[in-house]
Amino acid sequence: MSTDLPVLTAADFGSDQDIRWCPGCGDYSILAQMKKMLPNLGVPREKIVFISGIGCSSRFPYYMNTYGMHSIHGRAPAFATGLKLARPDLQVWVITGDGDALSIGGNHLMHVIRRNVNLNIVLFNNRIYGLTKGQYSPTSPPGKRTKSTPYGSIDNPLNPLSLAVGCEATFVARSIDTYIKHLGATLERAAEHQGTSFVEVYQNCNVFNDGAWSYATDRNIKADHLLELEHGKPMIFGKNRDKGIRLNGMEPEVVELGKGVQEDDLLFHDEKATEPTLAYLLSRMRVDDGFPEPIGVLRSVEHPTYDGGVVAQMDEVTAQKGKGDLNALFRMGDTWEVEAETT
Amino acid sequence: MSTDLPVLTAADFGSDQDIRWCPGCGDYSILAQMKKMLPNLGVPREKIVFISGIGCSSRFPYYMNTYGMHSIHGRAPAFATGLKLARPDLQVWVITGDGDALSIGGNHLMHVIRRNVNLNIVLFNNRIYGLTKGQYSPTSPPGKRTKSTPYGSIDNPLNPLSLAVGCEATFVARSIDTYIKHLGATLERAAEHQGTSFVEVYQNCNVFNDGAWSYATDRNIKADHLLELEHGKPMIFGKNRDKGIRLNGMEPEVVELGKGVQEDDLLFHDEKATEPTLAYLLSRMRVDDGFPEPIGVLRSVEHPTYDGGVVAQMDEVTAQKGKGDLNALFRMGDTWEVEAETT
Amino acid sequence: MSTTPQDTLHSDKDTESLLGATVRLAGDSGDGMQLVGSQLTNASALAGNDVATFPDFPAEIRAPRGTRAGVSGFQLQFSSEDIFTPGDELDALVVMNPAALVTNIGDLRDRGVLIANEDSFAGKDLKLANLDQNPLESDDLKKYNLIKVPITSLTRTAVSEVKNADGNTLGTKEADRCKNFFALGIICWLYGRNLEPTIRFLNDKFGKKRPDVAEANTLALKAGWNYGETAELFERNYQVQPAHLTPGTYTNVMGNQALAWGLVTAANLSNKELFYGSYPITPASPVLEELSNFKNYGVKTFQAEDEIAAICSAIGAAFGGSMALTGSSGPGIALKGEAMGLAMILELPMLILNVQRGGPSTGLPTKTEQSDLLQVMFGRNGESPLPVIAARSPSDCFDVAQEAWRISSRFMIPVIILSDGYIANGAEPWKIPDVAELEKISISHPGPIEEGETFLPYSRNEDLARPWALPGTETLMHRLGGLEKEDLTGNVSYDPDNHQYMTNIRQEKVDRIAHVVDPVEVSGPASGDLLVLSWGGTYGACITACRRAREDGMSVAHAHLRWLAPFPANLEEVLKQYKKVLIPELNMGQLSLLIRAKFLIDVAQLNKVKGKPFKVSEILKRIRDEIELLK
Amino acid sequence: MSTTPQDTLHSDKDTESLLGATVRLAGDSGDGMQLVGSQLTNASALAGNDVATFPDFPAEIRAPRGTRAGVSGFQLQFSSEDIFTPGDELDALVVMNPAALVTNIGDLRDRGVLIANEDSFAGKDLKLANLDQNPLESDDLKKYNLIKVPITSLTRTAVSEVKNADGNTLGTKEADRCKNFFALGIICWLYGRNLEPTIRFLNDKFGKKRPDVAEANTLALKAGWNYGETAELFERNYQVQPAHLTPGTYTNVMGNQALAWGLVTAANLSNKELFYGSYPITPASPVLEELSNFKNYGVKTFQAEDEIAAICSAIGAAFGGSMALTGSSGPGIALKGEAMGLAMILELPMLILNVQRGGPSTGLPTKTEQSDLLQVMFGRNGESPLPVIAARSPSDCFDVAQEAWRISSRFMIPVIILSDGYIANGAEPWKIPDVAELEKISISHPGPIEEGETFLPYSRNEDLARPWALPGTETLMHRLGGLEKEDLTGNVSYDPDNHQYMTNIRQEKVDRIAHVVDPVEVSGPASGDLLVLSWGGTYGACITACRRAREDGMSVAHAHLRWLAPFPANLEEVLKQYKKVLIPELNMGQLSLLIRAKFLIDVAQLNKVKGKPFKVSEILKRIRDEIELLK
Ligand SMILES: Cc1ncc(C[n+]2csc(CCOP(=O)(O)OP(=O)(O)O)c2C)c(N)n1
Ligand SMILES: Cc1ncc(C[n+]2csc(CCOP(=O)(O)OP(=O)(O)O)c2C)c(N)n1
Ligand code: SF4
Ligand code: SF4
Ligand SMILES: [Mg+2]
Ligand SMILES: [Mg+2]
Repeated sequence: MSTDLPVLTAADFGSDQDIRWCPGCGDYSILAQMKKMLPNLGVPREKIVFISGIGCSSRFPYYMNTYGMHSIHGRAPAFATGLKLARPDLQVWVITGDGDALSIGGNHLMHVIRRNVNLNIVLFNNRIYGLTKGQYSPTSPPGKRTKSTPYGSIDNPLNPLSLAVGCEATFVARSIDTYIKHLGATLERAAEHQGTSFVEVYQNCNVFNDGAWSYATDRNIKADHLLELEHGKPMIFGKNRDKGIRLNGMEPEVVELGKGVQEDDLLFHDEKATEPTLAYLLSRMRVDDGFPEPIGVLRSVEHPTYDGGVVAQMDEVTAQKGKGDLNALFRMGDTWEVEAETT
Repeated sequence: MSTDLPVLTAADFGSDQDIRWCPGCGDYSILAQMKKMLPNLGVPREKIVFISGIGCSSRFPYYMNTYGMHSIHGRAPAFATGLKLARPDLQVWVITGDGDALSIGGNHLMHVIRRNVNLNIVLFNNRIYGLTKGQYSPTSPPGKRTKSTPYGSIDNPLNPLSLAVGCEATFVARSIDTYIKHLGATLERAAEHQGTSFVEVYQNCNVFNDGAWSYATDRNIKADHLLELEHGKPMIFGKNRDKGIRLNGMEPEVVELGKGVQEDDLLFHDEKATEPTLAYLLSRMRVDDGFPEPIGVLRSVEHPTYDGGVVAQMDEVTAQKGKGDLNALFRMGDTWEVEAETT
Repeated sequence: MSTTPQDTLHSDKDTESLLGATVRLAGDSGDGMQLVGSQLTNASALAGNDVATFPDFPAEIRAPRGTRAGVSGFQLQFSSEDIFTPGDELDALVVMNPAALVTNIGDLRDRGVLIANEDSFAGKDLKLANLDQNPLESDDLKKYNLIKVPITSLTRTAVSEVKNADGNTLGTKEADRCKNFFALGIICWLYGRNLEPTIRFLNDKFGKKRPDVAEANTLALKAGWNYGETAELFERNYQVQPAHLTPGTYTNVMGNQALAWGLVTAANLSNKELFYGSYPITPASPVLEELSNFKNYGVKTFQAEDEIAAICSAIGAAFGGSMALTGSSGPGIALKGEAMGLAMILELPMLILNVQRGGPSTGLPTKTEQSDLLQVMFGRNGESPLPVIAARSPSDCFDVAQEAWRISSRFMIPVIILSDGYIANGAEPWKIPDVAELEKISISHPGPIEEGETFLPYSRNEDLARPWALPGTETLMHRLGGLEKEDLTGNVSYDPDNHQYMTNIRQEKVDRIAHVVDPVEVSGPASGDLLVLSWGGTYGACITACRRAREDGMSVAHAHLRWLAPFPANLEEVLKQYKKVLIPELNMGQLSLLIRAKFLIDVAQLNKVKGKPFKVSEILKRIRDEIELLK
Repeated sequence: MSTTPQDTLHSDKDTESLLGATVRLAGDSGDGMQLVGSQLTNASALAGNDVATFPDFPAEIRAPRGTRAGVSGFQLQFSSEDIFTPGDELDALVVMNPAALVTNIGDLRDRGVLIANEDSFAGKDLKLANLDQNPLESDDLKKYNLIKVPITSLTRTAVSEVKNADGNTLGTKEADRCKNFFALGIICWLYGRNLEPTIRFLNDKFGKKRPDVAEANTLALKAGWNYGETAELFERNYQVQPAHLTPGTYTNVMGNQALAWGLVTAANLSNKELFYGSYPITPASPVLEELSNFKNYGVKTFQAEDEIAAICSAIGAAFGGSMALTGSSGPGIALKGEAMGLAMILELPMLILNVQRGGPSTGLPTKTEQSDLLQVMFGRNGESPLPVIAARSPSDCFDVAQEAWRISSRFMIPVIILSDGYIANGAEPWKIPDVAELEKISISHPGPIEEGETFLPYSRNEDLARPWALPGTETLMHRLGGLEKEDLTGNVSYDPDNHQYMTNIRQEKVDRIAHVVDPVEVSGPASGDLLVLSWGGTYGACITACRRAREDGMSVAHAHLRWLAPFPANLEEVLKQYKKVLIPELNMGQLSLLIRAKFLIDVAQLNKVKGKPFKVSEILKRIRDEIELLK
């Protein structure tokens, strides 16, 4: 209707619903960054849809003044795929949790990623089931004592980014609830990517898993535990930016800069590498193994989208065969006439 | 009962059921190699269980004179996990197809692999849905025309081995239905591995997808298209074994041996590499991109098994707390006595 | 291409006129029985007969050759009267091997024509069929009109001159592949069927790429015809006059095909894109396959990773404004229960198709059954009523698809469509409608509202339908979800009274549909002794049995339920007009349970769970027994 | 540790004797109402009263503080008579803030005691509750016995001396966390409850790690008690005599806990390892959590990736010989339908637990409902009947678990157990049995056979049970699967008659269970005007209402169904003894549908779908109306 778009603010993206997360929950911050970032995209609110599964994180759509669907547990990517296929004109976001996406919803996540449907997935990873009050999740660390593992978890956890890379992801990134500028920028990159964007966000559940990410959020130590990726730049980290990642054969190693090691010796980040091996290698780096954990965009490559392909094929077939004519279709096979009887 | 085990033959592992696969189907060969290999393990037949989902491949258990379950579509890993947890003394095999394992069953596959349950998965990959008569599968190549993609598939296929590596697999291998010695040996390696063994077998469906693997099975060309992996050996291939794989940064390249390239310049296979990046890189090599496709064991590392962990934890808790006493349990909280009334 | 019936070959033998006949072609699943069966159907339909078919094949892709498990059969009834079933007893049976003989002979009527390929009644073939002796020599066959034909060798001779592109004659294997057309030739001769449509089919199919194959099969077909005419084995042949069908242009349709066409038509009539999210499963896959051809009709098909993703994708598409549909068979529908509950509470329009097969569990995937009625009624948590409509025959699928979407979009409610394996694979003539004359399905979406107005996504119109507001519409932004929602606003609500109210309203919506769908119609006396009440694919057998019963002087009426939920408004009234109600079902009494619970009527049940449709005679016998009891 | 009721503090005020009382503690969900509620329950049980509880909390983990949506309540009835419900009207209500007052006051009886924390009836708290005025000043409260207590400030004072490990006094936030124990102290004084068990609890829970917290709460508790005793606000306090329970040792159990204990006991009695495959979901998760503590009892718990994997893992474990179980709530059960069908056709013993919650779809996750009965009966493809048993109260879960496993293992059939949110979270006294005296569950597995013999996995004993042959047993190798199976051999079979036969047998197996379970028992007259028929968690409200009705001279009996499938053998006979049958259900009439269909009886329905249990008065009122109609 209106011709020039009104300039929107973060507040315009907030719905009228009371927010029902626990005070102090990391979800608030992610919501705030989303609302702040969206106006940058220039996409009108009515063209945006948030789809979630079930979980604390999955309440997100209620709080956005866009279209939204709080669906069922684990299936958000499937709803989003159907919607995006039906309506390629919409910008579709999937909001999910570590249980929702990786436990019950693993299959749909895997398939939306490999199909490269043009939508954006934000996984709130708090390494716990929040909504159901504290059972362990597929990202809970081994030994974790939770309500359902009173003697400690014996599960080998999943690595969401490795999984995504293993499923042919074209855009893989990571950020942190409280690292707000980085988070906003990462969400913006995700939105801009054509194809499935997969963003893991370290999110604190202060009620059932408080401090799960403190190593990555505590002011004093986080610089040693995080590797902020920048395309084309050497991998340097540390409070004094004096440490780096070097490749030793196929394996990364942490080296100290200066002592005979130059920046040029380091691994340079290439988010556009055709082969996903680098992204895979980065996804493996974990603090527990003595590495900083990469945040930012691990991988961002161009690849045809599934929804684009669907539309293109329909256009192609229509161009070739002409718009379908039902009357002709019904007469495609053998037909015969029954005349009105003359007796 | 008996003290020394009878020596079994392949025939002893065949059941009395008529085999119902199409004449010429690659499944026959896999069945034959399984029957031939099993006696080598020295495991009595009654200690072996084959569990499958639904699909042509999933009829496999009916043809084995062991215990077996032909379950429901996609869920075999879940049945197998329950069985193995209940009965760690059994040797459990999961037989599945590309549709069964990767489409409907993707989530269970992912989770059994990451948990590292001590069982063996054989995925018959014929890049098609056989049993339902020829729809495309998650491994069908782009553009593939099938019953459900009459104008060609626009799906981006999954790579089963990349997926497995992305899910923390401890044993990943590949073989080919008609390469019978290699297949037998690979199955034997899988059986011996402690933890989840994941084996992809290229299998020809001569009715709905004949020749899908001809590049890897045709006598004349296969040597140029396959890279037979051997632990600790350089990666050499080609009819005249004159080509090799060299690492260029993080990316593999095909080189010709001799012309200034020595065996020592090549990438050496290390199936035991702690970091799975090499296995991941190998899984990416596809004929379509000009690489030979690796067969054999890509990765085989030791890692605690889930079933082992379950038992160990039970033992530990029992050692700590003593065998549970129900009468004590019921009296754990506050209790009170009601006396017989004296009035 | 349209043809009118005409003869190309004329028989000089005596020709007897028949009202109709039931024929079955049976052989190994590699023998191509389904192919010639559908050619015979086509030829019969083109001859103006009414036809009904029943293909019955093994579960295996290629069942072991020559064994009983490997037998594939195709049954066809054609008639100059209107018929509703593929027939009970066979008038003629063709068997290509011993396994086909032993597994099918029980259905041949006394004095019926039995044509056997005698070439295959020896050594290995007998053994494969688990036979010690040649059954052709058995006295048991005396009661049939047995005609032994060396089909294999005659076919070989017939095609011996055909040369392929390289100038070579056909190998034995290839020659033998023409046997089925030789057999078809005999049957065409026997029933005066025109060969021309089949020859045209062969040319269309093979003419370009393999002219030798087209030629060989054509020669075999003709040789079969000639054999009937020349050999002294047949005394006469038969002729079946055209049926008195409503004037118009006809084509033959199979159930799944008619369903797909009906869906595309419904989308067209409502100006919607059709979205089909599905996962392959027998016998529903052909709907996906058929629809995936229609990319130039605005049809989007999505082969999802599983049935759950399939329905969820359809719900997503429905939210987006498509005419959305998901489809499966029993085991897949079981997986969709949770999402069906969501679709219900979202009150979005969409269709959920269940092409039923034999259960439970994986069951008998290629066989038919009606045993998912209660599953689709109740297979969801909580109180989540949904309307259910069932197709009664292959061509009826076309209408059912439209009616389902008409109701779904009008009431903003997911509608379940039931079909079954028997309908899905069966074929019958269908009078092609003129699309321009079909009633449009009008659907509207709310547009933007003025500032100061509030959009209420759960407000309702006179049908209790809420507005279908589409993403992309300015000012109507809203959030849907599976938690109980507040009346009008649709916000999450845990309020006790609101929950009761919303529960009631959702039921009420289903109930109201009863008043807009057609009342149940009765054929036969408006009151009397017995009412046979049927639903779904048993329609044909029931209506035929009731007609016969009336011909025999019994007071028997037939009523057929198109909507299973809600029941049509006049159903109770109708049921009351008869002393007794008989419900035949291919299950253990699922409609019976619903009717008993709703109307407290002690219905008689006729239940069959054998993976096979009813025979008319089975129902007729039970009708007789019930009438007898009433005396 | 066992204690007998004894007083530690003595009141000097007048004490009035009561038969019993119903009390509700309500506050913000951060206020710890559930915690003090269960302490009060415990103290009441230890006082020898019969007790029944009803916790009612918001869906959110931490609902917005101070709002109506954030109110959490805990209701308790204690009595010197045996009681079956947590009571209808409240005799006393404690409200910690304005939101709790407005959302709960409707349930307080006239002249009932209303204790309000007056400190929180101002500014921000009023606003959060959407109130303009202080409701404590409203005339509406005149009809209650309103007692305003500055709980917050009194608590602060009470704990002001407590020092933590660092020697500091508690911050305001921490001090305020003790408010709930102050409130509990008042109530304990009011009803003569002993403080000792609560003090012991505080010491056990915090004594080691946070002695300051233990001390502060104890002080608050005592201060509350003293406040009741000293302040001039209360005229008298009350005393409730011990109930006349069967002699024995008692403890308080919650439904999910009793269920878990019953399961472990059943495993123990049958000499089996217990395997529980589950995926967390409200309100079933506590069963998983409770069982995961029992690693030293031979219990294996497996938190699967989803509900489908959960049930499949249980089927795998059942195949391996465990006592296997899966459990969930409605939405999760919907996902298990396909696998339940497989379990049925495999004829393996196992249990499937559904702790029902408010539906449809995600519905009202923390609320109670009985709306999954038809889902568990019919939510599978094909004909797949399964037995269904329902628990009627928290302690009954213990027995139901055993009975279900007894039947399941004897008949080789999966059994469905229904519970609900009300039972799961409710608590009541339970007479602790001596495990040695419980009836053993004997299960046998076939051993190896001789050469020449054939093992028939689908042969049957007199209960139609097939042998439970375990992998690992020499010579018994066999394959199970979801395709229809041949009688005796269990091989895949597409034979029509075999399919009918197996379908019949599977139904017959369920039907036969009717003859081995207890007949339905009637309390009240053996024949008469009205029979109230109940199932599941409405037991307590129904039996109580019927008793009251009889006290009022009405001819009303009560019967309760433990088995919903099959119905007990004598049910029809019982139903016939009354002029009318009334079925109260927390759904839209699901049992009614089954009873109507089976017995063709025009039952009266009392349906409520509000996420809340029945009040006794609601049922009593309907009984009156029905009796009136019969006149
Ligand atoms: C089918 C089904 N199974 C289980 C549940 C219960 N459930 C709701 S959310 C959830 C897990 C939540 O964890 P996560 O996805 O990590 O979200 P968080 O609450 O931590 O943000 C579970 C198990 C459900 N609602 N539906
Ligand atoms: C729940 C369910 N959905 C769908 C089907 C139908 N179905 C059976 S097997 C199969 C796919 C088979 O493909 P694959 O796993 O590749 O096995 P193959 O036959 O090729 O060996 C499908 C879709 C089913 N049996 N159950
Ligand atoms: S439970 Fe945890 S994740 Fe959920 S809202 Fe509370 S803090 Fe956030
Ligand atoms: S359809 Fe294909 S995969 Fe299946 S049995 Fe036949 S050849 Fe093998
Ligand atoms: Mg989480
Ligand atoms: Mg396949």
